[in-house]
Amino acid sequence: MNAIVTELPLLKVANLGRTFDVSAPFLQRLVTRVPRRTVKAVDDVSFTIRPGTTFSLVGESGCGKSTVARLIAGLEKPTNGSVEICKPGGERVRLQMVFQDPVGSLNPRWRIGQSIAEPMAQKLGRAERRKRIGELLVTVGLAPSDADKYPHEFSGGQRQRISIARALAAEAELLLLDEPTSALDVSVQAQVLNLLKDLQQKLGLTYLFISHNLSVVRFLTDRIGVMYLGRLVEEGPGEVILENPQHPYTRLLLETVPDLEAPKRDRAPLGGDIPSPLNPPSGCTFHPRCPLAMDICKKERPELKRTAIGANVACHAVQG
Amino acid sequence: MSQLVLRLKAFGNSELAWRFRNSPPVIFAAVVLIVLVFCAAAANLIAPHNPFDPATLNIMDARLPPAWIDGGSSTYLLGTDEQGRDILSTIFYGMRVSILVGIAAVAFSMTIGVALGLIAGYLGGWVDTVIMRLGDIQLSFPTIMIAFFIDGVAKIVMPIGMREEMRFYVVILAIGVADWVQFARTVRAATMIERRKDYVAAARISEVSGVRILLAHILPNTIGPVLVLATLGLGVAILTEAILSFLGLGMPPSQPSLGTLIRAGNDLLLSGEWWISLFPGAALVLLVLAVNIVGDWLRDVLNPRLR
Amino acid sequence: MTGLALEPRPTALSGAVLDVHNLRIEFPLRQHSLVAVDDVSFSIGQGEILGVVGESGAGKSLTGSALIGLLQPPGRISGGTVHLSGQRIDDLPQAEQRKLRGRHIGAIFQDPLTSLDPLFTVGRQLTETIRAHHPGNAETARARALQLLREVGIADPENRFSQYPHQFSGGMRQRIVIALALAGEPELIIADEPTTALDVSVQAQIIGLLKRLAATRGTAIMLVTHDMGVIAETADRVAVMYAGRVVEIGPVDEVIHRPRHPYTAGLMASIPSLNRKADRLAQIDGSMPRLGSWPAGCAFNPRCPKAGDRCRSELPRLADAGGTSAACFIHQGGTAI
Amino acid sequence: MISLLATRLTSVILVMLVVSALSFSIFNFLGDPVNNILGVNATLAQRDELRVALGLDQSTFVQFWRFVERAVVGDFGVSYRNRQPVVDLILARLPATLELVFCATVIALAVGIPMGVYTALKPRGLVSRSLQFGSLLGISMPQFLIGMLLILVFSVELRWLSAFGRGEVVKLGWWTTGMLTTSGLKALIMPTITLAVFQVSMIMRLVRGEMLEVVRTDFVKFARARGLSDRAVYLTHALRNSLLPVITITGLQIGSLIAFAIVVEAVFQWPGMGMLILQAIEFADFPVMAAYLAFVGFSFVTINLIVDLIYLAVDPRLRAK
Amino acid sequence: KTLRFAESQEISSMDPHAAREDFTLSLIGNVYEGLVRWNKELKIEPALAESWETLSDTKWRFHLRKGVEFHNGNPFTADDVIFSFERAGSPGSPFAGLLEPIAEVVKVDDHTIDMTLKRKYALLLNDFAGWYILDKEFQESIGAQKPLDLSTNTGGAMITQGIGTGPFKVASREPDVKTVFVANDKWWDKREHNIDEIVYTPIANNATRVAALLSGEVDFIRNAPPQDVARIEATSGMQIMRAPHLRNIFYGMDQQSKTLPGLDSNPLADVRVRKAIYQAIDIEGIKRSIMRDNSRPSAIMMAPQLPFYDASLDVRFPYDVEASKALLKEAGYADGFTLPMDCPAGSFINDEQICQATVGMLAKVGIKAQLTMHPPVQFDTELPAGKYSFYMLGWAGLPTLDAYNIISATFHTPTGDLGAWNPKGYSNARVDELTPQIGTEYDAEKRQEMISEVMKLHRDEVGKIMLHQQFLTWGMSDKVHAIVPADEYTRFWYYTMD
Ligand SMILES: Nc1ncnc2c1ncn2[C@@H]1O[C@H](COP(=O)(O)OP(=O)(O)OP(=O)(O)O)[C@@H](O)[C@H]1O
Ligand SMILES: Nc1ncnc2c1ncn2[C@@H]1O[C@H](COP(=O)(O)OP(=O)(O)OP(=O)(O)O)[C@@H](O)[C@H]1O
Ligand SMILES: [Mg+2]
Ligand SMILES: [Mg+2]
Repeated sequence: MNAIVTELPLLKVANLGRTFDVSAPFLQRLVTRVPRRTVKAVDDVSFTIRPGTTFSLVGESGCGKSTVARLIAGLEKPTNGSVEICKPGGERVRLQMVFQDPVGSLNPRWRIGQSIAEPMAQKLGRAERRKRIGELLVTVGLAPSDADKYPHEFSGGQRQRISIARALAAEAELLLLDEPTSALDVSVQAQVLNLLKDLQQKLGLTYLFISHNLSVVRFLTDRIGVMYLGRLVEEGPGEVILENPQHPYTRLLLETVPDLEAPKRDRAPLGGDIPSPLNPPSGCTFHPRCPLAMDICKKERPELKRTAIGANVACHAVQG
Repeated sequence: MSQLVLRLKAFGNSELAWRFRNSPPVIFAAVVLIVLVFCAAAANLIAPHNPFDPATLNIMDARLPPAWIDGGSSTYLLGTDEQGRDILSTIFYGMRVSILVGIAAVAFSMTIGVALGLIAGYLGGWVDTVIMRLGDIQLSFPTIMIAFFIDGVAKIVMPIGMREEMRFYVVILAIGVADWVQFARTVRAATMIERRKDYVAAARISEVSGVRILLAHILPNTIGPVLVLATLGLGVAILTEAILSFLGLGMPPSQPSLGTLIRAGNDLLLSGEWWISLFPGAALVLLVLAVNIVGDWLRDVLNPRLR
Repeated sequence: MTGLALEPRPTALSGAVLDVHNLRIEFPLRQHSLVAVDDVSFSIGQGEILGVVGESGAGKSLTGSALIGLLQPPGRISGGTVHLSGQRIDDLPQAEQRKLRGRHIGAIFQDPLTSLDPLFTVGRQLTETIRAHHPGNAETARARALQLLREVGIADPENRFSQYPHQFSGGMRQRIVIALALAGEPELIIADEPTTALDVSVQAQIIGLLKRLAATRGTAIMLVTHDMGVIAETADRVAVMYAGRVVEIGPVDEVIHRPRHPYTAGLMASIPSLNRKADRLAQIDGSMPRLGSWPAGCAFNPRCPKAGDRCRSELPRLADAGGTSAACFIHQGGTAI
Repeated sequence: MISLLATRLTSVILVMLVVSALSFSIFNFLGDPVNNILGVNATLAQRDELRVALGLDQSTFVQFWRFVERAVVGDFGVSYRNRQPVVDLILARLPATLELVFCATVIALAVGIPMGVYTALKPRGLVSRSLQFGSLLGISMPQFLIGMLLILVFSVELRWLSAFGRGEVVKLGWWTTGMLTTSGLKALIMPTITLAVFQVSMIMRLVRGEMLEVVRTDFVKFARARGLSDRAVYLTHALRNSLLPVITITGLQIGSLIAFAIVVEAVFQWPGMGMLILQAIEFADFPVMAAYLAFVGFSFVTINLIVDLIYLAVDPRLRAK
Repeated sequence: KTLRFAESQEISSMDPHAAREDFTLSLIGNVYEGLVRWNKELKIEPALAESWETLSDTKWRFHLRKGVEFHNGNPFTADDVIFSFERAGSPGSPFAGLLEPIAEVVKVDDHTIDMTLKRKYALLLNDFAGWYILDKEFQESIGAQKPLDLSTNTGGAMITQGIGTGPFKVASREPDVKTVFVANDKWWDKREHNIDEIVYTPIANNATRVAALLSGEVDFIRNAPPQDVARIEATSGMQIMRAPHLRNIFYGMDQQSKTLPGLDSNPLADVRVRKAIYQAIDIEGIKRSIMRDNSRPSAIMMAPQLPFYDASLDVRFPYDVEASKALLKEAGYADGFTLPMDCPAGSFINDEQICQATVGMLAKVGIKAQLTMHPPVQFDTELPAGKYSFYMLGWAGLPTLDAYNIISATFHTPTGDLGAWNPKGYSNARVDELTPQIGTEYDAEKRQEMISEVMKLHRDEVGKIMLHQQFLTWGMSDKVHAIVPADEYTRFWYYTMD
């Protein structure tokens, strides 16, 4: 525990919130007198990442994982809270992002060399640049000659490697990995995951890793944050959360994961569907699906509280 | 150089080239199109006469029938019109005007439409609303109305002597202005899809400027359907010019387009001097048909949704 | 039902609902034609769930489409036989094949969002399917439709009957798709990645539903998926496909825990585990070759750690490998190296 | 529903205002109607007097404002050329154009849709290929040429059909119809064909393109997997989904047919809206032009509204609130 | 017998005082009558006035015809004439200018009126032929006491109806579609025609109109385009009736400005240049190729059909390219110059083609004409405003049918209403001096002298570059027996049909 206190975080997200306006156009609202409608995609999320470690965000589709990443990357402006990325000296940290979709993350009309070169420092000369591209391609397990090819000439896994090379080209220290392997075949997924792990060890990179696949998360992560409907419901060291989940949602999530090792086990399917983020339930947003729901859950929003085993949990039913 | 050869080779082996080789009607249309465009482009070299040089016309040679008909002269293969202009040469020159007007009008509407579409799609919000409403209003003016407007304004704004020379640009403007909306809509839709793609996000994270993102990233990825639209639009533009000519708004008689020729010939349909309208008419239909066949084929082949 | 007779037989295996023998699917191209699926054989018994796994592009979906006669032209079956309940179906004329669809073979596709016609109510789509297979009036069809909706676990079917697809959530839509596949009471259902588009929590519901179907109705199910976890939970037997061929087929426990084929082995090892934190994942280098550029010999040889000369020249056929059948020379007399 | 109507109403007013403002700003460029009204022998004093009386001496803005003021109470002035209230004039011409456009659209849909479906389902057949070539020819021929050729063949040579006009018309209130008399129907044939050639080609190509895409969608594949008959799959599911864009384009086309009809109406001396605006432009008949343009703007928005309503009826996804 | 008639224009109103435009006046001249009318030979003859006499130079007495009935049965009386005078002369009426010389009209008895003129005026009767008399009682009953006022949305009662005394009655009218006239059985004059019904249809498109004639849907079209004349004549059952038209086509020129646009001088101010242009034009070529022989090259702006025509003056300067070049050289324009040229598109027969041909001919002597075609409405606006330097125009002298109309509108130096169609154009003090005298001189011999002098001056100084006199080519079924008067009026009461 001490280590956390002494070592300054590289990334600090405090009370981050983002609402999207999804209401009808102004004119139509005026005539029909419908109020504005907003979606709280991310609500009051706080966490920190220490340099050289991996923090994972997990949760169902639409719970706001990508939005958190986009907020950190500066692709969206937060409505609340702040994102601080700085090194001890206050120097800015370079960050890059690797995306889920291997098809969409590279411009199909650009040679991949061009794509990789884009975030590089401008002052680099032509030859120097080429050399660097070659090195990067080798780093991610491709050949320097691949720089002249177009994205469609590569498989999904190779494209993800190219994305990673592009991220490295910017000399990024913080990589935001938004489901980088979920579009890949398992055999290729292993390649990418291994690469990520190697790079972290070699270059001391810091990762924010987003996934809905808990097995993948376990392989890579140091800490895990579990999100539900825009909020962080549980956060803590990876081992603790996976071995000893406290929040009922985390437990359900773990239970429903199909597992090779324990097949034919009786999975208790999660009751009900994911509620619409347009009008989330009151109080604890998980209460309609929660087996432990109490009266207070409908009224009061639970705060994230520290538990004895080292995780932070937002649940009325869990003792602090 | 060898790069180019390689590229050409690559193109020769590509799906596109293969499908082209296997569609005889398209090959035929493309050949016709190339021949027509060549005749038009090289009109001043290959046309036997220069119908635009009034000093060479002799009114005594007017209304001669085609060479193979009694009374025809071998100097004028397809006969002459009422001014004594050689029909064949006039067709070449007229085709040049038609093609130029068509290409320029399409280029004009394409430029405007693509620019507005990119801006509307990328920025969204009220900019998008304004541009698209503008498009709606534009659509409620039929092309012909717009032509009347622009023509009318131009006639007043231009100094008297300039009007006829500026006519070319006026016609282009009239046709071009009417057509930008479909380009804008197409590009806007494509832009809205592209701008959400991750490669754009990646570029933004790398702090690439908005203008560069639009021009270097998004534009090349939206241009495919635009080019197809442009090919098909070319046919429409050439026809529109012909229709404007029919209503007296097209190219002036001193720089006749195919449309102008047909309009002039239209009055002679009943009089027995069929060659004056028939040959330019056939040239027009052939030209537009060839453009459309090629454009159509391109659309089918390039449509990713159909593959 | 372990081991499969792999020698050509004149008649179909009695008792099997589906029997596929040496299936071959081709795409005639410019000069030559591409063989996308070759020499695929398997059978599914009543109430059995056969899992089909493999890398993207391995030919899983094509096999499924071929079985219900919905190969997208110019793709066509160019070899092998398919028997359904003992009757040969691959050479039937179009019209006959159409009669099989829905009535004898049902299908579920990957994306529940796009499998339903957005312009018609689910009730309309259900009744039209029911009436295509069973003569009867609108009333009985409606009653049957409501029953089907109940069966797949849609609450309040009377109201839901007249709603449109977009008014349902993804999981419910997939259940409606299953109800539609069941409408003709087929003996065989081909489920092509039925849960890939769904969240884990909803995935569990659909898997439960499929399992129940096989158990209670005796429907044979061919379950195509990427996800080994799903296979492990659902399937009785599993076929592993690689580059258009079945490389290993056998009972699910055997294949998962004691894979014979190096590809299967690599595949299993590269799946990260939820329960153990590994330092490194075993990985198969390279990627599956693209259609049309398959290497000579065993298609897996460039990636295979154990590949020998023979693997590069000769094509291994599926053969018994003790517990499962595998297409690998290592298990056919150890002549690989 | 109400909200849709309300939004549309505001855009109707906006569009009409913008359109008429634009039209007023260019009137001065067209020519001086006074010459036409008074003839060549009129004195200068007379001309000036008339100009003042018509308000033509005022600034564009004042003229526009006076137009709006009067238009609000339904007074669009008197045509300089026909010397008839503009509203009466438009009402008198409207039926001719609408009947023509109606017939052409019905034919375009009735012929174009089946042709489109056929060419999409059997893309490689000889019939399909000829139909596609024909459709290309249809959109490559200038309308006035088609019209003149028809007249040449069917009026001059064969003497079967009338070269001009609407034939006998029957009055039903303010509406006049040529569809109840033989000569009226005969008169409709050639203009309708001329107008429909392009429309048929366009609808056919549109339907074909959409069908080709729709038959590749998952739900069509699934519909086939469900064992539905080809008829149900293609004519119920695929076609209905293909028709959504066809509705939009047909709507837009009906709007611009009013414009395209200018050429057809001019060739066949069809007393409709196209002739009206053409004559108005030739005469510098400003009141007619202003009202006509406002009307065109109005009909475009109305047609868009109808298209939206049809969309609502056809596509349940849009009905969701 | 029914005569089906088509022409490109439409009757602008059934109100004979609402539009002063020849086509409308020509057609409704079959419904309404004036005090006098033109006969077959274009001579004035009595109509509603039986006879007249001049009480003094400025006082005229008209004896009105007795027993004439309007179509509604009302008797025609002096009150109707006075009513029509006040109506047509009211401010805002297009006819106010025509009746301007008249100071007052006084009723002597029911069938006699006296007119007092403001000044001596020689062409009163000519003008009266185009001033039609309306029934006072009827006009009051429909509230049409005034010609339609366009600035207010009132009146309009005469759009589809009208009551006159003429040989035909309005039976029905749908503007721009069809107008039907039926014969008036109670017409006062002896009925020469045998037409029971006239169906008029406007067909704007030339080709369609000819097609309608060829297909037998109409019996009669005015103005068959020259190119279709041969085809119509060759069609069995069809004929072309040809006659010279009063209209002469010419090029007018800016002779006043110091410079022309794009030049630092005004070559057109030099008579040698004007003559050079004149001689560069191959008028016979135009006649043959473009007019297809349906024209007569003319040298003076007066048709032979007009009174006081002087054939001895009608001699053109010859077409002579060399002479033209020599003249240009002499004037200092050996290398030619560029000349803005403006033509109406569709106002005159083959106007566009003639202008184009002219461009070619001028090019041969080094003059680069820059031709602009204009829609007539724009042309008629810009021309009088003096915006053009070299333009095509045609003038017939209608409806007065007298040289005075031609001279005052197109020869006189532009001053007020005089010379309105001669902007910046020809100017000669002698012509300006003679013009008013021609308007007031009652003595025929003196008029002849003055007119001839003006015509000669204008011809010799090349005030305009004369082209030709247009021909009327009326196409019709050979069942129709029409007369083709040079003023292009359709006087159906002379027509018969088989
Ligand atoms: N630009 C936007 N406009 C409106 N709503 C948005 C926008 N971006 C995200 N949302 C909404 O915010 C919520 C969270 O979205 P987000 O993409 O962050 O989810 P996610 O956890 O990444 O899901 P997935 O696993 O499917 O990627 C969703 O309900 C989404 O609809
Ligand atoms: N219409 C077609 N034309 C050409 N090749 C095709 C066509 N359809 C499929 N293929 C090829 O056939 C091969 C097998 O495709 P299939 O869809 O069966 O793969 P899959 O195993 O289902 O993969 P996934 O897991 O991605 O669904 C692929 O390489 C694919 O590219
Ligand atoms: Mg996401
Ligand atoms: Mg698949």
